[in-house]
Amino acid sequence: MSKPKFQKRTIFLFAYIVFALVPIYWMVNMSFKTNQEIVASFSLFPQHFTWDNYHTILTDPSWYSGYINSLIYVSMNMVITLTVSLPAAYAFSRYSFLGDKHVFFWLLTNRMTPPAVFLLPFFQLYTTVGLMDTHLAVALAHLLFSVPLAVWILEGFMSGIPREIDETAYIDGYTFPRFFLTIFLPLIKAGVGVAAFFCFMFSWVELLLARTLTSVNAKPIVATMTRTVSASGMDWATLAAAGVLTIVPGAIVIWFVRNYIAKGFAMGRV
Amino acid sequence: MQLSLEGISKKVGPQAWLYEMSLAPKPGAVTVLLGATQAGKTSLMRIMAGLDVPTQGRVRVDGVDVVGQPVRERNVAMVYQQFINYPSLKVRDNIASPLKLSGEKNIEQRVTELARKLHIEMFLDRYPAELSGGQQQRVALARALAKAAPLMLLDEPLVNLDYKLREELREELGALFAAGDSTVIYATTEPGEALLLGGYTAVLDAGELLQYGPTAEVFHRPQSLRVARAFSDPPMNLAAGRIVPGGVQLNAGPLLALALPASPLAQPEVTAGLRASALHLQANPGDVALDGQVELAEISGSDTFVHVATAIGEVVAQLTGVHYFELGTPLTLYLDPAQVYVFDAAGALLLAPQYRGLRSAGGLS
Amino acid sequence: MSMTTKPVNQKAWFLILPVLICVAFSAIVPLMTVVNYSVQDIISPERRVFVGTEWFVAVMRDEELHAALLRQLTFSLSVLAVELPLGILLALSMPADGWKASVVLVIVSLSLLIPWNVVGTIWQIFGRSDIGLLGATLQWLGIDYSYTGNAAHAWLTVLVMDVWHWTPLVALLGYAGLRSIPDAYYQAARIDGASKFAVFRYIQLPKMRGVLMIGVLLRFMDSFMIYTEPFVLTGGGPGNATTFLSQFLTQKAVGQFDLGPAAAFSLIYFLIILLLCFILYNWMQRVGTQEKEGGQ
Amino acid sequence: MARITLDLAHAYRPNPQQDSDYALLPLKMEFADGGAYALLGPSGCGKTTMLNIMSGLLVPSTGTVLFDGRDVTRATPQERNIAQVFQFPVIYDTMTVAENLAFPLRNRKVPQAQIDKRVGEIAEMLEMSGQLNQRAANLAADAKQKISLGRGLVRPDVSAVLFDEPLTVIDPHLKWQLRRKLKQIHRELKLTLIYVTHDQVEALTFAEQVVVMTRGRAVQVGSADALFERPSHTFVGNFIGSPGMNFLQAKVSDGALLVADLRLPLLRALPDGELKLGVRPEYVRLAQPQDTGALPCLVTKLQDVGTHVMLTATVLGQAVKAKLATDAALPAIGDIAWLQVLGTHTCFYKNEEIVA
Repeated sequence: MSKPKFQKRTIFLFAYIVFALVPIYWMVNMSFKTNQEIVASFSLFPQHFTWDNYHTILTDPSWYSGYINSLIYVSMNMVITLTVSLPAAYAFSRYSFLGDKHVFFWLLTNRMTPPAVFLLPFFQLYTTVGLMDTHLAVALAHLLFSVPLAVWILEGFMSGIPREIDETAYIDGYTFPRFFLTIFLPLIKAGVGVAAFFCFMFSWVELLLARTLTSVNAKPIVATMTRTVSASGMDWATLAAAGVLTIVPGAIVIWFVRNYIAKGFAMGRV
Repeated sequence: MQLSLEGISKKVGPQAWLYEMSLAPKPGAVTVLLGATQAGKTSLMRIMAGLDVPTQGRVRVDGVDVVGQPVRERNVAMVYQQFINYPSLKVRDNIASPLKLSGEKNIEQRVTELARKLHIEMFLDRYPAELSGGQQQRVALARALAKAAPLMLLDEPLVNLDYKLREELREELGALFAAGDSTVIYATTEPGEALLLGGYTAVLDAGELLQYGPTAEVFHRPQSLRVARAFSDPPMNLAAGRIVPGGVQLNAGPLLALALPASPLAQPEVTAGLRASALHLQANPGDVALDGQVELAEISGSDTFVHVATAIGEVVAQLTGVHYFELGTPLTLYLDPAQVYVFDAAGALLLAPQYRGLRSAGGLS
Repeated sequence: MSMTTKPVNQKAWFLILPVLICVAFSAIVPLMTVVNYSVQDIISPERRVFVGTEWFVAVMRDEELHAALLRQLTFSLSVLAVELPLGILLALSMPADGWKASVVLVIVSLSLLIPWNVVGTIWQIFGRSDIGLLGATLQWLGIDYSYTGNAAHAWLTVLVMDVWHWTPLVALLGYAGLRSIPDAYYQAARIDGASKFAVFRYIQLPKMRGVLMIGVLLRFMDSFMIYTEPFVLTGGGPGNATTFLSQFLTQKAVGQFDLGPAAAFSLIYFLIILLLCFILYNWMQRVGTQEKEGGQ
Repeated sequence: MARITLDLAHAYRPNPQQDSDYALLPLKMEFADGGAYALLGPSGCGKTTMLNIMSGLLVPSTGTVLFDGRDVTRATPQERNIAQVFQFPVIYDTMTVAENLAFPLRNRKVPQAQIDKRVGEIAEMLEMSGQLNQRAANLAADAKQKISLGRGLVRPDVSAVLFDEPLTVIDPHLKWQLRRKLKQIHRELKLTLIYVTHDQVEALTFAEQVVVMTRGRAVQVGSADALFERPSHTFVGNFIGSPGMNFLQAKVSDGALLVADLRLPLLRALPDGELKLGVRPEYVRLAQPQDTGALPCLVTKLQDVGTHVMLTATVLGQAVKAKLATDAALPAIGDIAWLQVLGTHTCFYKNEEIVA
């Protein structure tokens, strides 16, 4: 719609994309270098291209277990979140009931709570119930952020579906579960996708809780990395490679929800 | 199946959507709920369907109180004004869904048969979203008919369609209703539609049930001014007047020679009502003349509706065929006093043009 | 259109029960513990003394906290000042549809999907003057740049990092807002002979207002809780230059392990956020209804 | 103001093959300066496409658009100096009513004094003078649409004002007043007005000339009575009037007209071969048995439509509808009624086009 300004805008866009990608590129670039090269010479492209760093990560259990752990608790979190959020979202979008507004608001507040606040209590709580250093612990802790978000996004999508469809179904004789699974769910596929995406996003990127609630068995990759950092003798190359590998899943997920992501952001208001 | 609403009313929060009313639609016939938007048609229909519960009163089906009974246990079918189908199901499965749920056999055949009836057999394997509005509504109708429910509710099913499609579909619906034996409730805002569907009509206005009876009768003998106003398109022309010996004297207007019931009224103030179709351009003997200025001539093709500013206020005349009028030109309309309705100060009908029903002169062959 | 408001149905509670249980487990119980701690002095797991509001008073008086709070506010406001206009500009320049749109969308959202500590790591590497492109370039330009040594540099780097990390959020919100504007508006504007700026000023900005406001509040709050990125990048230093509330808190809680004050502080912190959240929520209710009224 | 000449075709897909690929089949058309026109047709008939081509929002895939003989095929709406009112009210939420109305003039750097004057006039005309300083966002739908109308009309020098189903969002009982406004405005401002709608009442009421369209074709251009009395295409016959025209299969051979196995006299010269006889329900009359031009029809339905009676009958499987006066002596359902279908109002069609 905007022919003349088009030029200026593309230039800006291009500039931003550069700004967005260069730091990432730099890490990628580094991940293909050897530590010696990193420290010794300064170059825009790896001089002695090497896969070693990735090789170390994918072979050394202390590294790759981190990924597996992360993926496990992230998926757990996603599954739990969706299963509990779908009915709730439906309730919020379709009925009004005692204190609905307040509950919704209260859910919201959790999304806004600084993880730091819950650090200690979580530590205590999970130690007492013996969930410490399990995937479940992290998954549950992350519910705190993913559930309100999911409910919110799903509610937005569901409200876009005319209530008459539900009524028609009941008139036709559908039971609620059957209607929900066979008719309703297919209509909000997009919403579910977006919600899942945001669960992934928040659970995958979160460090503070994940690190505090785990020590060995469920240690997430993000934690592994920070600890490598704090351990002196900076292993830049491996660190970079590890970083690159953490970006990959995210990039893949985005690609799948790309068409809904903007809509999702607006609806869920993140 | 005999549906009967007994003293039901619906309140939402403080404001009342339906005032206490009782209604027993004629079984196996079409009952039109006629009323402007917000008149309470939808609320009433949702109570009949069991989607809402009345604040007070009973809903009986064949004598059994069904208030509070879940919808899926009621045997009703409903069609909305929005084209409601299951977007994720093919047309075929949309129509089949109620049959599947009630465990019918030879579903395939029933579906195709219905599809043929509604002329959508060629779309059976498409998704609703790929169809035009008219076709989508046909699918919805087919699904509703598939249930063969004894009670069928249609909430302004044609309102969102182009008028030609509306004509077509209305025609077909009429035939389908006549063919089936279920009780049909059909909500509409258009008096014309009510008349074309025939059957019975219940006139609703501002949450009140004003009159129920055979459609033509309600049209020709509206019990009150409100009914007359609601059941007239274009709106009935109204003029204030007084009862005088020999008829009704319109304020600032002519005297209408009318034979009114002898009983003297408390207040002589009355309202005279005249349908647009009772005004014409040529004078017949005994006609009263109305001089005025043309405000606008609305042409529908078959008819022309002239809005004329006269001494008794703005009146609309319905003339057959196409007529042109320049805005602002003077125009004289003629009316036959025998066509006038008279309502007393309270709005109750005093006098209506005589109505014999259709005069059948027997076969001319 | 349908004049039927949401039907009242208390059974709906059963549908939200699962959520309540989950969140209760991971929210209410911990919160109780915090409250519990905040009013006791825990000398050892066995010996605890009720101290009432003592800790709260103490925390309120804590100079360090005031400093941290001030730093936090300055930071959050600067974040907004940069990310909002940048985000809008970005939203406006993103292609409306086609494969280009998809690609741009993915690239832009990428930074949101990077683990927060990795964000830190990226910039840690990127900024180092010996091995990082940014650092090296700045050095080469003759600026003695060091985010570990120089407080100002550290603070700026954290800011730039946050901009890099979160501007896409604002952009995507704005983008969504833009997409929701019906074409008729643009056509009408063309026919009315409106300039590009007029279109922005009178159509796009008003229509984006809702989502952008949300973006503002989200960014403000999230930046208010920022922890991981600076922790990895600067560890809060040099000195306290980049020690924001969350980190300050964790230092207290985990670092010095004096639970009472930490808990008390947590609650205060929580209440601040709660207040912001309240504003946000009402805002969205308002915007929501407005959108419905102004709906086409 | 301008005379608009179209000689074009449009297809949304490249290199269209058969007719169905076209949104607009090749057509030539002229809209006189200062005339009031309507494009009438069912949804998807191409009327909006034609409108957008005239306004310059769309460039036809072939052919030209001329304003007063000047080729503007590729000119933008601004260059054509056109105004358009859309189906849904488009208003600038942040502005007051007055600012909304002034917007098109402001953008064209019209001196303030002139703007105020013009806005005043238009507001007067639309009866909105009272609301000039209200915020447009808080108004009702019809008020908003009035503003859109106003913005379309505010420029005195527009070459044409195009309306795209502008009354869709207006309450039925408010519609006729806006129709009246439009007619007055047309009379007072003498602008070229082109009005797209699927509602026959709107089209016939508003326009001096109505263009009836279907499937990308303009099948007839004419005045209301022409469309009613002499529809030049069966589509028009059916589309205009409710119910539409009755059509009966007919055949002309050796100087006689064969309808439903009856030999009727030829009123007018007709080409030999298969024909369709078209007669409007308004002109079908009850006749005596054996009257010339009358057909024996089986009465299947009698509807009291209040103002008249609708009689539906069939003759050899073809339906005939007749609008009869309520006080007429009516046959009963199941009777054979003789219906007069031949008369001065009867039209004849050969493959859908009128021949006499």
